[in-house]
Amino acid sequence: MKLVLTTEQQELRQAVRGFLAAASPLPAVRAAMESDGGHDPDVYRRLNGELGLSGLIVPEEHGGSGAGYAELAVVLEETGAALLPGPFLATTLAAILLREAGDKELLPGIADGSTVATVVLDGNRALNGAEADVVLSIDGDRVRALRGGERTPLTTLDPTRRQALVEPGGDVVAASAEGIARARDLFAVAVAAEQLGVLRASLEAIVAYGKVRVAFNRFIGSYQGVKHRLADMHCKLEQAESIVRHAAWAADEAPDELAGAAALAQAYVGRACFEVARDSLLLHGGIGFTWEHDAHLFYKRAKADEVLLGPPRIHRARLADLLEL
Amino acid sequence: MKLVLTTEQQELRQAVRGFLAAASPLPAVRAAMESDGGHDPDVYRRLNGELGLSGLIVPEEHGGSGAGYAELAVVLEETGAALLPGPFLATTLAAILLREAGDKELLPGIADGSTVATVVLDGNRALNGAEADVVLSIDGDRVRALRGGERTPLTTLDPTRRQALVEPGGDVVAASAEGIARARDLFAVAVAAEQLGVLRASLEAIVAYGKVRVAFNRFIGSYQGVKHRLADMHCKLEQAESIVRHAAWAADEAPDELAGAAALAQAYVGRACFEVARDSLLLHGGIGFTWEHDAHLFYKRAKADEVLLGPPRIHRARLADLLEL
Amino acid sequence: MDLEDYRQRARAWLEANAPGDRAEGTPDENGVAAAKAFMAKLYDAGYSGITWPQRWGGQGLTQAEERAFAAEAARFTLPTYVFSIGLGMCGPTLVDLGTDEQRGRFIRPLLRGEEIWCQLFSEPGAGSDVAALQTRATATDGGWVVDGQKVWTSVAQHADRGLLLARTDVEVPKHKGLTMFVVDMHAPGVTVRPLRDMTGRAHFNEIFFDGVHIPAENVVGRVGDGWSCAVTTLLHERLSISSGVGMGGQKDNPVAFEALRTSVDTGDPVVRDQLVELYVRSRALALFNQRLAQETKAGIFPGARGSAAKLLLAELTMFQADLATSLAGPEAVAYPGEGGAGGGLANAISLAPAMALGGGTNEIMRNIVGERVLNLPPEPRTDKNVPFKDLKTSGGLPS
Amino acid sequence: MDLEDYRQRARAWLEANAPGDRAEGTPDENGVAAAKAFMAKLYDAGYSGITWPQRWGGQGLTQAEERAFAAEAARFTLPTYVFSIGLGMCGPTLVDLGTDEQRGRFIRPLLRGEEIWCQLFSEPGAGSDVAALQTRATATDGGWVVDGQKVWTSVAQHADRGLLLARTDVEVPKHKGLTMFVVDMHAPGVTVRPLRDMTGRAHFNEIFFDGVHIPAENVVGRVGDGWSCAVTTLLHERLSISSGVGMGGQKDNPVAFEALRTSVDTGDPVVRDQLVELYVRSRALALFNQRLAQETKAGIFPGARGSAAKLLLAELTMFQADLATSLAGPEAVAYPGEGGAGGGLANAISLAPAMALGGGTNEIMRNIVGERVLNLPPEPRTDKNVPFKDLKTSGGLPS
Repeated sequence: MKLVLTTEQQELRQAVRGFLAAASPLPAVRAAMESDGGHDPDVYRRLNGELGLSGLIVPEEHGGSGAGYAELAVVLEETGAALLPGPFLATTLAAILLREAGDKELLPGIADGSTVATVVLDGNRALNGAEADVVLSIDGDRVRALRGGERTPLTTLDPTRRQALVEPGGDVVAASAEGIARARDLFAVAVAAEQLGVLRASLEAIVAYGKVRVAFNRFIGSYQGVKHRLADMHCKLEQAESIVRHAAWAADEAPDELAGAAALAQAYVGRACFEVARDSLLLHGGIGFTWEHDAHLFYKRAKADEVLLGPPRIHRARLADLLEL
Repeated sequence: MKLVLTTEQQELRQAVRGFLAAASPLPAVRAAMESDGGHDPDVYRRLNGELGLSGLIVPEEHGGSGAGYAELAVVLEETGAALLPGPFLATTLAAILLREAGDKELLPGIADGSTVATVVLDGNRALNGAEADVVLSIDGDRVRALRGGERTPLTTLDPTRRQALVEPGGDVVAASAEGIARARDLFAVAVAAEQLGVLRASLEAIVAYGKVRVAFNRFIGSYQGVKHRLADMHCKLEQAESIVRHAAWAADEAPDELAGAAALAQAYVGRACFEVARDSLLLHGGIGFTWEHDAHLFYKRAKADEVLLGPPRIHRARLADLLEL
Repeated sequence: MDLEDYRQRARAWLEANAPGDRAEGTPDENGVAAAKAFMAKLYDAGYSGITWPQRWGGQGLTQAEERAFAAEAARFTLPTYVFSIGLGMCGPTLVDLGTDEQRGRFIRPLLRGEEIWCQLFSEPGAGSDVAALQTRATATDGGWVVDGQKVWTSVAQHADRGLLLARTDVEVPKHKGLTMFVVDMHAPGVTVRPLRDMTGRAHFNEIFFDGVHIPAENVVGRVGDGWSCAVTTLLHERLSISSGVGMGGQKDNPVAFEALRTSVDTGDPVVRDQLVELYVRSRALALFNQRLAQETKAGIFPGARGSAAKLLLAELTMFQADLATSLAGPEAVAYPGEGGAGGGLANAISLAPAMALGGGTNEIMRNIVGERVLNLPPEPRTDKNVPFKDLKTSGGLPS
Repeated sequence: MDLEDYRQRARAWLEANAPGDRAEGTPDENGVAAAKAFMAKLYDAGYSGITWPQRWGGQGLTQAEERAFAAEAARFTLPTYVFSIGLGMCGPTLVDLGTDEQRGRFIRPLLRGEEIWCQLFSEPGAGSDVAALQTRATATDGGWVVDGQKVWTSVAQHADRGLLLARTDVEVPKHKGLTMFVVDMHAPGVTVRPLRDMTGRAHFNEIFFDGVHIPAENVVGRVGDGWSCAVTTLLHERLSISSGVGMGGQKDNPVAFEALRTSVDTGDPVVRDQLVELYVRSRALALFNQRLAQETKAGIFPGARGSAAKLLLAELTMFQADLATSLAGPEAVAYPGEGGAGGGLANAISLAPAMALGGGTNEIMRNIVGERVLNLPPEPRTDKNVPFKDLKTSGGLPS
């Protein structure tokens, strides 16, 4: 089991983190979320081009880098921490589904960044469903893909990432019961990696604030009422990171462990992420309730992510089944 | 709905509290729990004689005072807070059962303090089963009473109150399906009243300690790490007291509300009592882990009370049924 | 007059005069005009300022009449929101501490709804620690000049007058250099800007003071005595808030127990158990509030124990919005009318933090319960005897 | 010698020499004699003090050999408990800070199990705040005289020597007036009394010093420098504890997930969901501990992050004992062999607080994580520059 990043993975993290800090800091996130398209195409061009992230997990024969899910988890943690707007997660979920189900046609377009794709997760709802070129849907053991079709944008809780009602269907582009089952587990791992980033950034924000905000002539981080909560939040971060690393390792190296690790990841990290984002917002005091402060963006993303793959209890129920309880 | 004590009830509380503080302070509780009989007969003689508590809820026609359950709750809160050893609760549960099921024979002996009784709560287990003169058991819609029979003392978690395996059975002394159902709800209210006392005393102990114990040149109660937990514990106390008052009022005045109020009382107060006793012990630091300190006596009583009437989930399940969920 | 007569007449008046349409939150310009018109009728009928002194325009009656009227009024939704700060906090402060000249000038127009009031204490750098405020009032010919910024101000966009707390001396410890003023919100240099909160709406305002002149006769209490004046105001605030704490607002709340029991799948035993948890917490707090109310009626003042109820309400509000969204799953995030089935859940989870932040954070509530109910020792204070100008400020933050 | 060879030889030695019976906790007199005999064999075979300097009796090998031996030894239960304080804390402190004369006298007998050591820091009035200790050492002819009381001392009833922290100057601030000593536990005036804990057993002792003489050459480090010596000892303690933190001890634990899954009714969906919660928390902590271990192997020292693992273990220990007893219901409270079916549950709930109290309370762990991992500002300290004799003490408490 490998729970510590390799040197290469650390370099990948630094590269993505550095890029996002420069190209998509929170003021730019706000500008993007209020723009028509909901994200900055220029950031995506560089993300997919210079950093090659659209092709990260696409096999080399389809024009990607063929990296592992451990690398993907590193990247999603950073895009989560930066609240990167737009279809990055949506296209990533699509890439996971196509890779696992054995697609040949669509992956090259995803790898070179020319295709924005999404996956129908819940009846007819999809992340970035209005912006996607291709909508994938799961139909039994087949994957269907539809270009066009009806799209109805939704106004949702999370202003940094859009959703839409879409039409599932289209041509069959791949078929594999096993691949699709694996993809569903990998969705859970991918979302957990993003949640880990949201959790970490929420904690970092309130830790930083605790060192500069003064009340009653003391930094608020010196009060145990704040300090002890932050310590508890740090404990959640440590555990969440361990769980995500383990799940990503299992995805790459231990297929038998993947289902359990993925269900654990959603059962633990989804909840921890919302709790930390919530407490971070609350401990900011009144300013955390303002639109101008960023705390609410993390809080809303955390709640949207927690329910993205279904009510949280389904992950716990799956865990119970896998444990044969 | 009456959630505030009357002047008479306040006087009753003061009388019982004053008596127990003088006659059964914690050092005396320790002496009693290590004695052969597990309690001090002299304390019981005065409790039943001077204060008339054995006859409190026994109807006047059977030699008691015919007081209400609101008065009983006041008394049980005090005996709980004092961790009174011995069969007070056991005999009280027996009195409740006999009163509700319409007994004529046994109540006078209970009222005058000459009969120690108990009720089989769980198969063949009874509080103070070894010391009781009479063991009551519920057999369908009938109440049976057995003098003698086999008694096997148990060593249990709670050193301040004993349990034994007993033999259910004996003669039928009363019969009333409705009375027995009501008695079961009243058991929940009675135990909750005792738990309220245990909760209150646990909180008072750690609040007092927070004002005298020094660490790093400050009273530990001045640290928010302690203070904020005590504030949360106080919130539990306020809610627990409100729930117990309501349940006791319902027992006397609003029979239709009794079942729901009783299930609520066990669902809330049992948990709150253990949590407060646990946190009180932990916040005492190392001294709280010693046998010589009293914190563990409250902690153990709290856990023993929490499971006395069954695993706590049964009260929640009953609440769900009553709410027609 | 007999109390029952009083109640009957109040009911008759309300039935004849209360507007039928529902009014919620801050109204627009037209709504304000209508609200002022209603308030004038209410005053003229003798139902505004029922317990306030007759000399200043009140009715001089007792709590009994006040409660009787309130009980009848509870059946209507009266458009009195824009007057609530004036009636609940500013007016009572002036009755307690104002000069006769101030009482004569301000109270009758306040009670008759001719002038709307707001309260100007909080600042970006002074939230929990109100006495750390930085808005300066500098003595000048015949009065004072004010510069600074206030925040979290309700109804300021419609306000004619404000009760302002400002610093008049930085050389003394922070609690000793404050003064309270009545400020004309239409005076030159006053700018009111709506403050958008995390729900995307503007319930509050920011107020900027840029060289605003206040005449000397508008000082409330004594110069340098502003902190004890503010404590009076905050006491009135707490009373008016705590009287509203309870199960109120749960009736139409999409995340409260009664709504969830019909909207979620109670066939799942785990879901059912979570609903039981919500019921238990809701009932526990409701019964506690009812007990406090019964004690109050019996003459036992709840005091700081009301802060325990406020803390519990903040936690319950967050718990139920969190639970409801978690139970609903993906549908929870869509706003209604957008093809989503989320109903009010997205709004509820957006609004949930408000209860934990307005009127004192959970941490402040825990301090109050710990120190004033349980009498635990206070934190060591380093700001009591230091000149204000030497105190720490929040580095790198607007203040 | 090749590492694999070393490991093979260690395995062979252990298979030939490790006692077969299970040894747990503090042994009785006979057990101590057996333990000492085993320790002598272990030392003579070269497996005690593997990384300690050869000059003082160690083997002078590296962490690699130490880990190889530990990995093999983990398959046995060696009777080394009574030596753990000496090997983990006292010995390493003397290696770091002792005089050559002290190292020569004490270390070889310690490694060979001839002398058992205990550590004497904590006092009734000085728990989390160790530096507040009150035991006095007064200078006298050729040495010191000690009076006072220590508490929470493991293995003291068998100890030959103790590492003592005592106050030698009350006129200076509390951290500056301490001195560390080696004390002979058989000296006149030393009384060891077993301390009964809430489980009813005596895992610890209280030690009373009544005019105990300590020769001058037994001062460790410099007079007045005891606090920094104690920090060295506590650092070694933390290292030896944190290396043991993990899922250890869960295998035969009646309240851990694997035991509960077979003992409770998983047909009830609510019970099943609570078991899932236990599994999630247990796995979360186990994976965190494994990540810390992997980081340590990779040369990343966990430092204060180990306190997060300790805090989580304390919470998990309480959570699972509480859950197991709640699920079991009335049967949970009976001790086994008493006609009750409670198995180890009553014992587990009695023992559960220990993990949250030993080795630093949860509050101290949160302070450490907050200040040393997150670098949050410390509490204002009022005890840094005040003479010890002027500090507050716990009123009305034995100290």
